Amino acid sequence: NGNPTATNSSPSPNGSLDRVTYGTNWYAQAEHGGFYQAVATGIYRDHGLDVTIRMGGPQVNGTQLLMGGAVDFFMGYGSDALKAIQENIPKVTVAAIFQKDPQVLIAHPDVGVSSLEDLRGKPILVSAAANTTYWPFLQAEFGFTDDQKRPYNFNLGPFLADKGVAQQGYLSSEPYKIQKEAGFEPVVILLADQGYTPYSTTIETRQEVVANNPDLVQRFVDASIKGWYSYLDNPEPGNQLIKQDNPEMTDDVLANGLAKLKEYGIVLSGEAQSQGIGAMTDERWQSFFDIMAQAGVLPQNLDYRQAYTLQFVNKGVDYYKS
Amino acid sequence: MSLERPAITLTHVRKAYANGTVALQDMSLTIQESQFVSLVGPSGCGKSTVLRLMAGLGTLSSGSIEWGEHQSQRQLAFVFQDAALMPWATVLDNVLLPLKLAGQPRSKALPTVREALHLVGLDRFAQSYPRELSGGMKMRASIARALVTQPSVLLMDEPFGALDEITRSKLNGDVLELWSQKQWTVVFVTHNIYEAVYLSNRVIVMAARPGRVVADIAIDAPYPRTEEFRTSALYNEYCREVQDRLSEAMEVKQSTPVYSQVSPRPSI
Amino acid sequence: MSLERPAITLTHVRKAYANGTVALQDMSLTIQESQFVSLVGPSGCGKSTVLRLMAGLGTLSSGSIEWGEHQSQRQLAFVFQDAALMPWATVLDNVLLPLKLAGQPRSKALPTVREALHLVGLDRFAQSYPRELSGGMKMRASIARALVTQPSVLLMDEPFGALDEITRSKLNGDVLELWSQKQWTVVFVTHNIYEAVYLSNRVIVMAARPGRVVADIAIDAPYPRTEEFRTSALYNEYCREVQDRLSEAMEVKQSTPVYSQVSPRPSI
Amino acid sequence: MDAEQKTWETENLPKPLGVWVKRLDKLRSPDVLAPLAVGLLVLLIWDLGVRISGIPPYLLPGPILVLQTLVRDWGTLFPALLITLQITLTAFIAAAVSGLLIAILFTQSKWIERSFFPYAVILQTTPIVAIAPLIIIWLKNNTFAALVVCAWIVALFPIISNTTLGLNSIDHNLSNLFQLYRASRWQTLLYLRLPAAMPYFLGGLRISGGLALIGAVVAEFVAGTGGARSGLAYQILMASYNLQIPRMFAALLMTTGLGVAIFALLTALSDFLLKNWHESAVKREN
Amino acid sequence: MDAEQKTWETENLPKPLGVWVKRLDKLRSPDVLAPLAVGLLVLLIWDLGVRISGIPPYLLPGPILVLQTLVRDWGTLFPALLITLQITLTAFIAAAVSGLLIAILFTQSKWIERSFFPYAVILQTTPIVAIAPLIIIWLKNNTFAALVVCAWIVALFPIISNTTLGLNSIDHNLSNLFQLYRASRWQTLLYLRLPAAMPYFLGGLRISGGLALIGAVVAEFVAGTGGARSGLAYQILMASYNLQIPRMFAALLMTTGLGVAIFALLTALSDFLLKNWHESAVKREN
Ligand SMILES: Nc1ncnc2c1ncn2[C@@H]1O[C@H](COP(=O)(O)OP(=O)(O)OP(=O)(O)O)[C@@H](O)[C@H]1O
Ligand SMILES: Nc1ncnc2c1ncn2[C@@H]1O[C@H](COP(=O)(O)OP(=O)(O)OP(=O)(O)O)[C@@H](O)[C@H]1O
Ligand SMILES: [Mg+2]
Ligand SMILES: [Mg+2]
Repeated sequence: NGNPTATNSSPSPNGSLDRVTYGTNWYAQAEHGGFYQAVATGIYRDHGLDVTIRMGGPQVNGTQLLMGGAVDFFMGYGSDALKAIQENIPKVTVAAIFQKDPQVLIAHPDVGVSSLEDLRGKPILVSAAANTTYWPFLQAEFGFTDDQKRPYNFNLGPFLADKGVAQQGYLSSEPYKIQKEAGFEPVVILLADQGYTPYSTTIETRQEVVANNPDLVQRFVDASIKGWYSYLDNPEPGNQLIKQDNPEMTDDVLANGLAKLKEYGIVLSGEAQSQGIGAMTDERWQSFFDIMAQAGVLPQNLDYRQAYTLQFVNKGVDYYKS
Repeated sequence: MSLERPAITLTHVRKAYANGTVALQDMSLTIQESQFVSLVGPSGCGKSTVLRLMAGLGTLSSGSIEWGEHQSQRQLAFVFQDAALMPWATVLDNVLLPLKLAGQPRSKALPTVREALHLVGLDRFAQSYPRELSGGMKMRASIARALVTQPSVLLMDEPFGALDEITRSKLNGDVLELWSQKQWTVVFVTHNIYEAVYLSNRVIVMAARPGRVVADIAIDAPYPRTEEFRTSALYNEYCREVQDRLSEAMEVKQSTPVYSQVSPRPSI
Repeated sequence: MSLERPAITLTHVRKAYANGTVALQDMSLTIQESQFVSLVGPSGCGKSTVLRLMAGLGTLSSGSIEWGEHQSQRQLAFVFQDAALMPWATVLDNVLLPLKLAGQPRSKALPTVREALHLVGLDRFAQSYPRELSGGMKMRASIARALVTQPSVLLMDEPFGALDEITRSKLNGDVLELWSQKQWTVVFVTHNIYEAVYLSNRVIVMAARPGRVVADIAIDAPYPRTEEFRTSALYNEYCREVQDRLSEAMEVKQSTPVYSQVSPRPSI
Repeated sequence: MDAEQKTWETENLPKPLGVWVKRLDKLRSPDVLAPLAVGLLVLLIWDLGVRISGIPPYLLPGPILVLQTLVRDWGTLFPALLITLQITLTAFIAAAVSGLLIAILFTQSKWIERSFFPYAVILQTTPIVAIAPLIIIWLKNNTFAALVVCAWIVALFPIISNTTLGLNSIDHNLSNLFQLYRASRWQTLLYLRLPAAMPYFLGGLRISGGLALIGAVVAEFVAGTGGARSGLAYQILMASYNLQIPRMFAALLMTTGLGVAIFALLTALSDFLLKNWHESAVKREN
Repeated sequence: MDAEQKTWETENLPKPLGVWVKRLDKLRSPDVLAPLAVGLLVLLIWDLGVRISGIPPYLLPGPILVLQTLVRDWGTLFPALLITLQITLTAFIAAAVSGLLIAILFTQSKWIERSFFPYAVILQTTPIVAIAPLIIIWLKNNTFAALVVCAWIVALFPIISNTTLGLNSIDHNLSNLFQLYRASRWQTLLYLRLPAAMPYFLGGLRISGGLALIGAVVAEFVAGTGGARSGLAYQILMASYNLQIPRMFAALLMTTGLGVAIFALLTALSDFLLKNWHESAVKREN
């Protein structure tokens, strides 16, 4: 059924579209805005693509879905991409929408916490996945220990119930909910500002797709990036679709999400400002790899370059705006 | 023998089961202390029902059952029509049960249990499970269980039906001896008319559907009953009378002809 | 009557249960076609075991059981010692079972079933469930179930033990009539010596533990057996002989004294 | 036909009418009233507990708040309930049928049972979350089917286990009887084993009813749905993430309410099927 | 003492020796060999399937790779197994005891059963994920206790349900017997209801054994923290996050192996306890 990897099709002259599925990492939200925008405004269609967005969820294993062919492109994460190389999984990152990882730690105000150092030795609610991402970094760089960890199930109750604990969060999500539901502004520490520098909300695909159908990849990447520019400009069409997929999403949360993305330069900072959204550099990949290798998460001799290709991005802002 | 103190009194007892079967209709009956009463009657006439009701199992539809002052349902033993042994317990533990329930320590109860097992000839099967017993052996275990308590009232529902004549005869003698020693009140269901006459003070003949008393025959013969009684004309007379009453009771209700060749000759 | 064609032949049959009980030891026996054979013996001597083995239920420890050419286990009917009714089925469906298993359509089978139910006097209880029956009624349902098939061999394990004398007598007559009509081979376990003698060509007396044949008494009296036979000296003679053999068999194994007052007088 | 009647000894009852009056009456019977009374009591204690301890609603909302939320959000919660119900029922029926068939297969020979029962256990003890991706990939993108398969896996084992036990617990005398009358395997199954196993099978169903439901919820967690065709799990998760705890409890209330309803139905079914003979359902009179 | 012996009619067997020989022999019996044979067959098919279809190991690793990984990572997986085992056993024993007690309570009166059974269902049908935060808060920082509570909730219901059914299925005649001898409630329970319910209870245990395990795994998913004292669930999750699919399968293999072992033990226990009387375990000779 239109598996794009099977045929080396380019934008078909007879106008038929390539069917492509993009798997996200969570229920639809502002952080996915550009992709929805590209669907909503017909950008994908203009690039000869018929894109279905398949939402993720708390326990959905996206890499397996990608490698099993249930999705063609997947919303990946920097450290994940490196681990795939270690495990000989032939997937490759072709674009990085978020220059900064929106991962934050959140603490109660007025308990004297203002930096990561202050959290040392304090109980922190972290999700299981953190053990393979930022937690080893925090251990290596800030002396956090395992017995600080408490389980986090994306429910704010335990945090609100105990002033003594901190918790992980997503920049655009938890802080706002705390503010809204509990009525106070928590202390928010963006890990990306503390030396934790993975790309995130990337576009991943199978290596074979890159090899056999680079044109399709290029079209998807281009269209997605254009979608993001469009979303940052006027999120309304994308938001409509988001709310359709995730009826529980509300306008204020979407607005807050977008505001935070802009405020912290999550999408548009660093190279993205000149090379365009989605930009990646070898240096950035290398420095992140070094951090993870230092933290002991990855072996020093890993050929991390296989994890990504710069082939489809860094075209410059004008390329996307034209 | 009997001091004419009522042990169990049934007054206008009626029992209808939920499916509509009227098992007993307007049954009145007084059983005196220390009497040995046999109940005979066609299959399905309500003998078991009466016994169960006497024992306090099940509810009356109307009427009442009263126990004499000196009697109580507490000192009751019951031999059910089917052996009703616990499949998970050995014969020994099955027979021990009433004593255990009465709070006797095992060590104290064991000799009594062994004696009862010996009485019914199951000494060697104390450690067997019910499924390893023959039909008659199960029934004997059940009888042993009834005898281990020191009942003042003993209700037995066809206890010897599954036993061979010789074992049956032996147990008849044993029960009779125990009865005269211990002054039990016995209500005994049997299909064997000769057994009924031989053992009892009184034979009650029931008719079926609805179950009711159609004859109440006093057996006026002294105990201990000897071989002489068994061959006496009186004995024959009683047997014939019970037989006739029974035939009458059945002919009234059942349209199928009853074989008339029933021999009047007694036997145990 | 009998054409002396063997129907069932037991040769040196031995049966030891897993718990070590030797139920049968070196039992040899040939039952002829159209014979009416009664098995008597003390409780627990292995009568049920023999019957089950004949029917192909269970394995022999040694020896063999063979069926005659004209006979087969296919045309077998069995009345178990306990009624063995399916609790989830009505009396009608229980009795219907063998026909259903033989593949007869229900409509064709129903008249046969009703006839059998009538024979045992359960017409009115066709739609009752086993739990709503008295002990004797259950047994009668079980008998009806055995009779609905057209068996050539009928094995009955104390079928009438739970029945009153009159019903029993009636069923005795019915079975005898059916037997002479249909030339059944019947093996009949009973505790009633008089019944055994009255009904059979041949009475086999067994002794207990290990179960074995101790006497094989041919009852040479013509059928149909009349009231005359029942009051004859010959009948009495046979009964006494069976009784004596039985007493002997029991005295050998059992140390408890057997009551000697057993009356020699016959009865059904 | 006379033989089928017991009229002359049956106490006359106007049958059809009586039955219906009884059925309606049942709603006012202790069977329904008792748990309701306890339910009210529990709600009261819950309410008082929340009030007195002053526990904030984002940890444990009071029952009144939950009910208000339930009423308010009925419009979104109820369609979600229907979807969960659909998954649950499909999975449950599949589990009942396949569990029964597998149990029957198991009892055809000790060998089959010994060889394959461990694999049923493997199915039971494999965390859904670990094999969900495989199921999704295998079923391509048929999410409904994937959800049903997950819930089915969760619900299957109790039925197999209980039914096998039941099929192996047939009365020895009856099995002899069937052997005697040369019943075929199929006949023995149909007329002996299945009826005898019925109480166990129904017991298995009562356990699996709840498991199918919880399986449907868990499946939605691991297979990821959302949007218009999402079930209660999505509502629970979103409410939890959004810290709308009263709403989460309202959704939980619906889940458990559905669970209780399924259980009550299965219990009624069980009582109906066994009322004529099995000790657990028969009303004994002595 | 003579009466307890049946020596003269018992075929002589050197008892103590014979028993031990038999026990050892059991390992070579079909009970063990049959599932092993099937297991090997399944592994073979799995291996061939993976080879022929060319499915990559990060989707479905072949059995040899999984076993290699299991051996290689034994040092980290085995301690994790022990911790999961610890949680499972604690939760299982707690569930067995409390389930039995609750079932006993239920059968003390129809009223209690009617009133509270629905609440047992509620416990069964509440997704652990949703109430895990409450449990964690409630148990403060005792993670082990929180995990045990979660696993206990998952394992509880089948025991309650099956045992209640068993306690209600006692033979009518025996219950009459006990009534007659004026057995106290307690005696009836001890000597009649409990033994009679044993097959059902054991059936419940067999279902709950696996559920306690899966409950322990799920509990760790939602309430576990990882680190030194983490169990198999953590290993599964991490392997999955780290995309080490063969390792994930090795951990899954351990889980299911543990499940099968628990099941086999419970089956053996059941056979041992019922061998003397219940049709499901007795070896009938005719
Ligand atoms: N639980 C029950 N439900 C409905 N009817 C019943 C029940 N128990 C017995 N009956 C009916 O009540 C009548 C009397 O039964 P009962 O068992 O008292 O007879 P019985 O005299 O003991 O017969 P038997 O000599 O055959 O044992 C029978 O017609 C029987 O069908
Ligand atoms: N399943 C079994 N396991 C062990 N022993 C058994 C089993 N069945 C019967 N026995 C034993 O075998 C012997 C013969 O039993 P059987 O049932 O054949 O006796 P029976 O002659 O029919 O007695 P009854 O007249 O009491 O029915 C008895 O001692 C009994 O204990
Ligand atoms: Mg009776
Ligand atoms: Mg017998």
